[in-house]
Amino acid sequence: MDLKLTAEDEAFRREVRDFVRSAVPADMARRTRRGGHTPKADLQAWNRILYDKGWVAPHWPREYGGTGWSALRIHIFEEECAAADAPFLSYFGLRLIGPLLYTFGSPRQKELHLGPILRGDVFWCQGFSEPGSGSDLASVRTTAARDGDDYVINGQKIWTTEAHYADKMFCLARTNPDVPPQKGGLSILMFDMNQPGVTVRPIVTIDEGHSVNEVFLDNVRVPAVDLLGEAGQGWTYAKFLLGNERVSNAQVPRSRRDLQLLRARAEAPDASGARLVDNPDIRQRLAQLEIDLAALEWSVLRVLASPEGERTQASASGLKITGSEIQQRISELAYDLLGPLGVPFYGEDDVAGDLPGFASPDVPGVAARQLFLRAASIYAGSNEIQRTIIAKQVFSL
Amino acid sequence: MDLKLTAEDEAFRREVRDFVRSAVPADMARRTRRGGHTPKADLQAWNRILYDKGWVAPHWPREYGGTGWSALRIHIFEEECAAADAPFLSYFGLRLIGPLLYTFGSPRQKELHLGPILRGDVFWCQGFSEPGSGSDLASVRTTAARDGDDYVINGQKIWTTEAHYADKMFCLARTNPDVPPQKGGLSILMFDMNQPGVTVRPIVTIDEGHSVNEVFLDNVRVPAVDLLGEAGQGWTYAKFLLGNERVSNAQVPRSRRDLQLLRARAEAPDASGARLVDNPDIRQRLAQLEIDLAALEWSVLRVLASPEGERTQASASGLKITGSEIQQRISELAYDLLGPLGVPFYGEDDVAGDLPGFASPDVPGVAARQLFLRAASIYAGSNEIQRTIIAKQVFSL
Amino acid sequence: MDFSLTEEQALLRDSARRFVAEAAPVEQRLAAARQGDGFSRDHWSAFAELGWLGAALPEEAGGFGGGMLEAAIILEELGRGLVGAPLLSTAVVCAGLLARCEGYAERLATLELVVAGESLLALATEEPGSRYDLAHVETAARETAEGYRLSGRKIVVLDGASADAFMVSARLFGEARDRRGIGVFMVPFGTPGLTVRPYRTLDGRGAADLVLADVEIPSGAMVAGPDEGWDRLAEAADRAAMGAAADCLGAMEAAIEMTADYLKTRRQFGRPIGEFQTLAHRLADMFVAAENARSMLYRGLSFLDAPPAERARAVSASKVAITQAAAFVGQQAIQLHGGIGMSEEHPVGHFYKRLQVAGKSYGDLTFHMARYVDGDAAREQGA
Amino acid sequence: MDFSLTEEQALLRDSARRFVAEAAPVEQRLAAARQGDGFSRDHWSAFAELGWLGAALPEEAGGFGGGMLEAAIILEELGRGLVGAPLLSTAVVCAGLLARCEGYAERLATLELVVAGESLLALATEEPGSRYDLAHVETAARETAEGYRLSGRKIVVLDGASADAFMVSARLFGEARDRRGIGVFMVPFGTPGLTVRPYRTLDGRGAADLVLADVEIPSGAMVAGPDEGWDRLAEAADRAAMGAAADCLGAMEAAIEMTADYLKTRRQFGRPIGEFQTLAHRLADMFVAAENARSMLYRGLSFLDAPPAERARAVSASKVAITQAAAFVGQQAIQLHGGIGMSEEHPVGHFYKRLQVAGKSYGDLTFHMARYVDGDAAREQGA
Repeated sequence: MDLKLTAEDEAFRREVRDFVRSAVPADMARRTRRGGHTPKADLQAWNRILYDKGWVAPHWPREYGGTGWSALRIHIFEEECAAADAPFLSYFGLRLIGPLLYTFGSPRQKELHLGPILRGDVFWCQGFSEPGSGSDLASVRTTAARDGDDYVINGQKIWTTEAHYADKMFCLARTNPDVPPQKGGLSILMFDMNQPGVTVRPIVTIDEGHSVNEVFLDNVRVPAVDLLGEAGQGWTYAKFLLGNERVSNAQVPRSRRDLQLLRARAEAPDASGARLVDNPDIRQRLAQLEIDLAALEWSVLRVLASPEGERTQASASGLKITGSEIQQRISELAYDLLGPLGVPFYGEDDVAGDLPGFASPDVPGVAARQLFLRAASIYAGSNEIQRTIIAKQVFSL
Repeated sequence: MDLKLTAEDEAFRREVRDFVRSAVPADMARRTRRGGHTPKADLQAWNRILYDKGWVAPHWPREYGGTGWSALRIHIFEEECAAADAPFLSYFGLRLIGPLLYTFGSPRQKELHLGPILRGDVFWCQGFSEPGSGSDLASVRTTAARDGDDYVINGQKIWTTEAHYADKMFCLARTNPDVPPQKGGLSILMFDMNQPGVTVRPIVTIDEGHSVNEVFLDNVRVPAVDLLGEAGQGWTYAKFLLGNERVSNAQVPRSRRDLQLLRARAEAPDASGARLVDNPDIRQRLAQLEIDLAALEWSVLRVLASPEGERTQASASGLKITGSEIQQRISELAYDLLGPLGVPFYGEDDVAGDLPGFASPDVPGVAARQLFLRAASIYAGSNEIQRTIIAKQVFSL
Repeated sequence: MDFSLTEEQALLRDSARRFVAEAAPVEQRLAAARQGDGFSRDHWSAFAELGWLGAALPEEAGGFGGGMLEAAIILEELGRGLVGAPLLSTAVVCAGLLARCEGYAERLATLELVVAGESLLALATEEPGSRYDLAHVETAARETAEGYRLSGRKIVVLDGASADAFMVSARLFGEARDRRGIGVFMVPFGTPGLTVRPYRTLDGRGAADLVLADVEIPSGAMVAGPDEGWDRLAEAADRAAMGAAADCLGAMEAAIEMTADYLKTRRQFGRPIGEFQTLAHRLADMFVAAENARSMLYRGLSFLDAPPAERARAVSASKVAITQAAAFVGQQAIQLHGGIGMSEEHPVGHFYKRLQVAGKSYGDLTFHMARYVDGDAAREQGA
Repeated sequence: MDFSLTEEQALLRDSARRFVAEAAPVEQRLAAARQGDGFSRDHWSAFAELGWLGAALPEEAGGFGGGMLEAAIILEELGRGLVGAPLLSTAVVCAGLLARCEGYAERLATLELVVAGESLLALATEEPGSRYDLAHVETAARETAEGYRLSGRKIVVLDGASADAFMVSARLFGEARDRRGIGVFMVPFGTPGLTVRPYRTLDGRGAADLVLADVEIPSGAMVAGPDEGWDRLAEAADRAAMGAAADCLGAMEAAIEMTADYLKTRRQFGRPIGEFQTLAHRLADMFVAAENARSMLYRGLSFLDAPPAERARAVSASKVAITQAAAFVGQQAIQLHGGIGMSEEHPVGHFYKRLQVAGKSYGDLTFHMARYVDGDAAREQGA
């Protein structure tokens, strides 16, 4: 056991910090700090900056464009990016389909897709959830019927993040309706969003923002070569993704940055010199959050430090539960700190001109973010589902 | 709606207060304040004092010895008794079998049993729980087989409070093994503890106190006339009791007194003038408990003010959940306030002489009480069972 | 003590519930809320006809002899149906304040207009940085030959987007947090120097900020003078807090019912999700939280006529308990709905936003917890 | 960073786990705990033979070159098996303190006895009213011709019931809460003027109060002088806190395993109660709490050599997190056992009591939360 950062790790942190701080444009940082859904232009620009530096996908194997950093260094890198208010890169290419492709994809599929993902030229969305399926992937009803060299997809997807500006979708569909989903009935197909039969309808969420969509698939024709990996392996691939997703769903770097900003806000004196942090309740809630986040961070480090093969779904589930709850608690405290300024609705464009309540520019986004984060305990398998996974995996209950 | 106490109610409160404060002997009050399990002698003595005053069973109908007070006045009375550190009267005669007898008992049974209960001459215990039955009364296995004019009881009871000094037991047993418990297979039988075949084995609980027991029933012979009310009605009677029990399990008067004492302790300066209540965390926890207890108190008043017929099992279950949690939280805060003095074990007899840690005489009992109160969310139907009842009754889930 | 409604109260509740249910389905009301005033003028006329706008006023002030209990009964139903009308601001808070200011010459005339539904009033006490402290008044009122000149800023004036007049707290003398020296002034919309900047609230109602730049008002516009201003405002704010609490109760219960229905109809893993014990128990906890919140609503209401320190402590206890229950119930209502609960098109999120805004109206959790604890400290010192 | 055990550490853990499992079933250990010292002298000899008593000491101090990681590995196993031996007090806290006091002439000789299992030491710092504040020392040390004269009272000396000598903090100069002026003195059991009042702890171990009435000790008995006393004690207490945390982790995990087994075997309503989703999810929450607590154990250990202010903040964060997790896990372990969990004969309650006592050893939740928050305040002010 060695529980310390090495001097080399510390030097690495400084190197990353120096680069990232100078590389994030100031206006981009300001937008990120405000919260809300990141504009596509920012995602692309920051993706490109990291790509040019060679740091866009540190967690990928080196042969596919990764950096070869240890899990710890990747964590340090992500923490420094968050601390510099860099945007959080689009998830679906770099985190989901990318790893799926280099792990299970055909040589042609890797050749075709990995480069554009790394460069940020092609954005992806994930077609998993369906109306009525929710946390239960076994109930997917979208079908992909073989027709000559093609599959023809019919169905409906929901909660599809970034579908409104994604170039491609990877889509879970039943390629064999006679076989249960868990037993070979599901596959993943990849196709262009910009083609006949694909219709995207925005879903406005309770924060009045637009990041998720319904996607209607009406006789969407997909060449069979665009079926990811092997036919009938959809269930396995989906589980692979969900495991990945839950670790990064712990969202430690982002929560750490949010909490830093929150503390700064609480410590800033107002016109009369009063500071929110002088309220003992607020002070205590901040302290408790810092402590709980430190625990989560070390839990993430422990999972990341363990050999991939030994990482259990249960520990990923634990990180997802704790991580989502902490994100929610931070955002709730931020909202509480607003006091009466939590009453006005601040639209995405409200930063120009005087804000309602004569608020400071960091107020918009706070109310919306705590509303949007109600989803954190629902998506990627609700926290209730995660508990079921833990009970089953760890205790055979 | 009228949400105020009337002037008459206020006058009543003063009358009760004046009597109770002068009637509780100082040493008895001191023992009650210390927590722990009340000695039988105190239970008897206080029972007798209230009996002589005519106030021993205010909740009974006037014809059976009750006072005719409104539910609100009964609540005021109980609050004043608790505030004066009067012992909490033995539960099983006055609260359980008494009401069961005057509601369902035969004239002979009422004649025989109600008087001795009121006078405190006869103490009762409740033979419901069995090893393996827990919160599930349908799984009672004790049998009462008819044999001529008698029933012969065989089985084992557990968690039987006060069995070691009770004179009589009312016992749930299967009188018809061919019929499911819910459908007429259960009855309640009453018998002397002091007879052949009844063996009481103490169970020491985690507080190292003795208040509950195992009771072994080995061919215990009970005349059929001592079967309570009608044969086969055991299930109905048990439900009747459990409903009663849950309302009084809210334990508001006692929690109010405990919280008062706790606040007094937190506000008392130590040798160097420091007060625990100056710690903002402690101050806040006290405040939150007071607020939550106020809510519980008014919830109890609302249930008590509603006509008996309209009281739902669900509202009783809600009171039980909230009441037990508040009792536990008060006792936990009390234990937390001990600081390092929570480490020593203080036996029941430790008040004489110097206490470990040079503690003040109010320290013994604190650690034991928080341990014993872990049972509050288990007994009388665990809080999980109560939630099931609410989900079923209120929402048909 | 009696928790059952009188016959009149039961009628009032039934008519309110019926009206709200019939007025429009929740979805339609939500769409309406996004436009214009954030509420329906037709509803308002109906409220006047139904007598709701005078329901909480004594007869001598032109009302129908009810009080905060009657107001709470109506407000609860409005919360249940997510109705955005400014009844609390106009007919309870401002009218109630006016009714107690007997020195104000226009008192009965103003109240008559309110009861008739012809005038909307809004209370303007919040300032940048005041955080619900009614004594934190930097808006200045200077005596002039003809009356007063007001200068300052007010923020988050609830229902201020549609108000015909504002009841504004302004300081005649003293320092920023002195309780003495604060007057309450009636400032009609359109008074020169008054800028009203309307906006909508998180839950789709209309609020406003005010800028008062040398606003000249006649001497008769002083509703309460500097010796009683704070007392009247404090009373009004405590009534308002209990009104907001009643609104919460209705919204909470509606969210619980809606969630229960969802648990019965929505199926996953081959069965209604209500059969999953964790979800059923969560719903039970929501029920218990709402029941205890209702108890605190009644308790708070029962203290509204108590001496000020007792009243403040009890109202704060209620607001704390109800805001905490509302957060739990609202969050879990969304959680149990899963994804669909996150959609702006589904009503459940709107209940949550309603609860959040009510929680931040007339003192938030932090304010009321601190006021409760300070009340404690005062009590200890025998104050 | 590397969280996997080295080969030596893995061997140590395995041998500790095996020893504890074989030493006696939990029930028997509990019975033993109620008598005499609260632990087995045979175990203690075995510990010495196994090298555990020097496991956390550097080689130059007569140990086997390990540190707090090695200590934590053993302590975790003792917690898992509810073993009551005074290893933390003697071999970790006192020995570790001694190892750092190079000015103390008897240092190596004393450590040799400790490592051999021939001397039990206990740290006596707590006083009536000090509430874990190591600077709150009213016990006085006056210089005499031959050495020092100590007078005062110490309370809740953990494992003090069986100690051969006490390491006592006493004030040479300064006011009750000054950090400077505190010395640490070695006072053997039996020294005239020293009264040891033994008693047992809530979890069945032996503690003691001390009365020091003009206890005369030679000048060589000063282990640490007034300029370094507080620093040495603070280091020792932080190591001790992390040791108690390791004990907690073992006890928590054992309680969770025991509960899981119970949920699988106990049947109610016709099925194993583990099939009730509420209970299964509760167990999952206990698992998550313990996992996060383990992370905080490692995090706290990693800061033990950091500068004092950082170390204190990190140790307090760990102690807070672990104590909170322990309360939740312990309470729910009893709850999920139902009635049987309330019986003194069942081990689960003993795990809870073990967790409670560990939670109150070397700073409780209130103390550590306040220290963490104060560290905050210091940080803000750039201190």
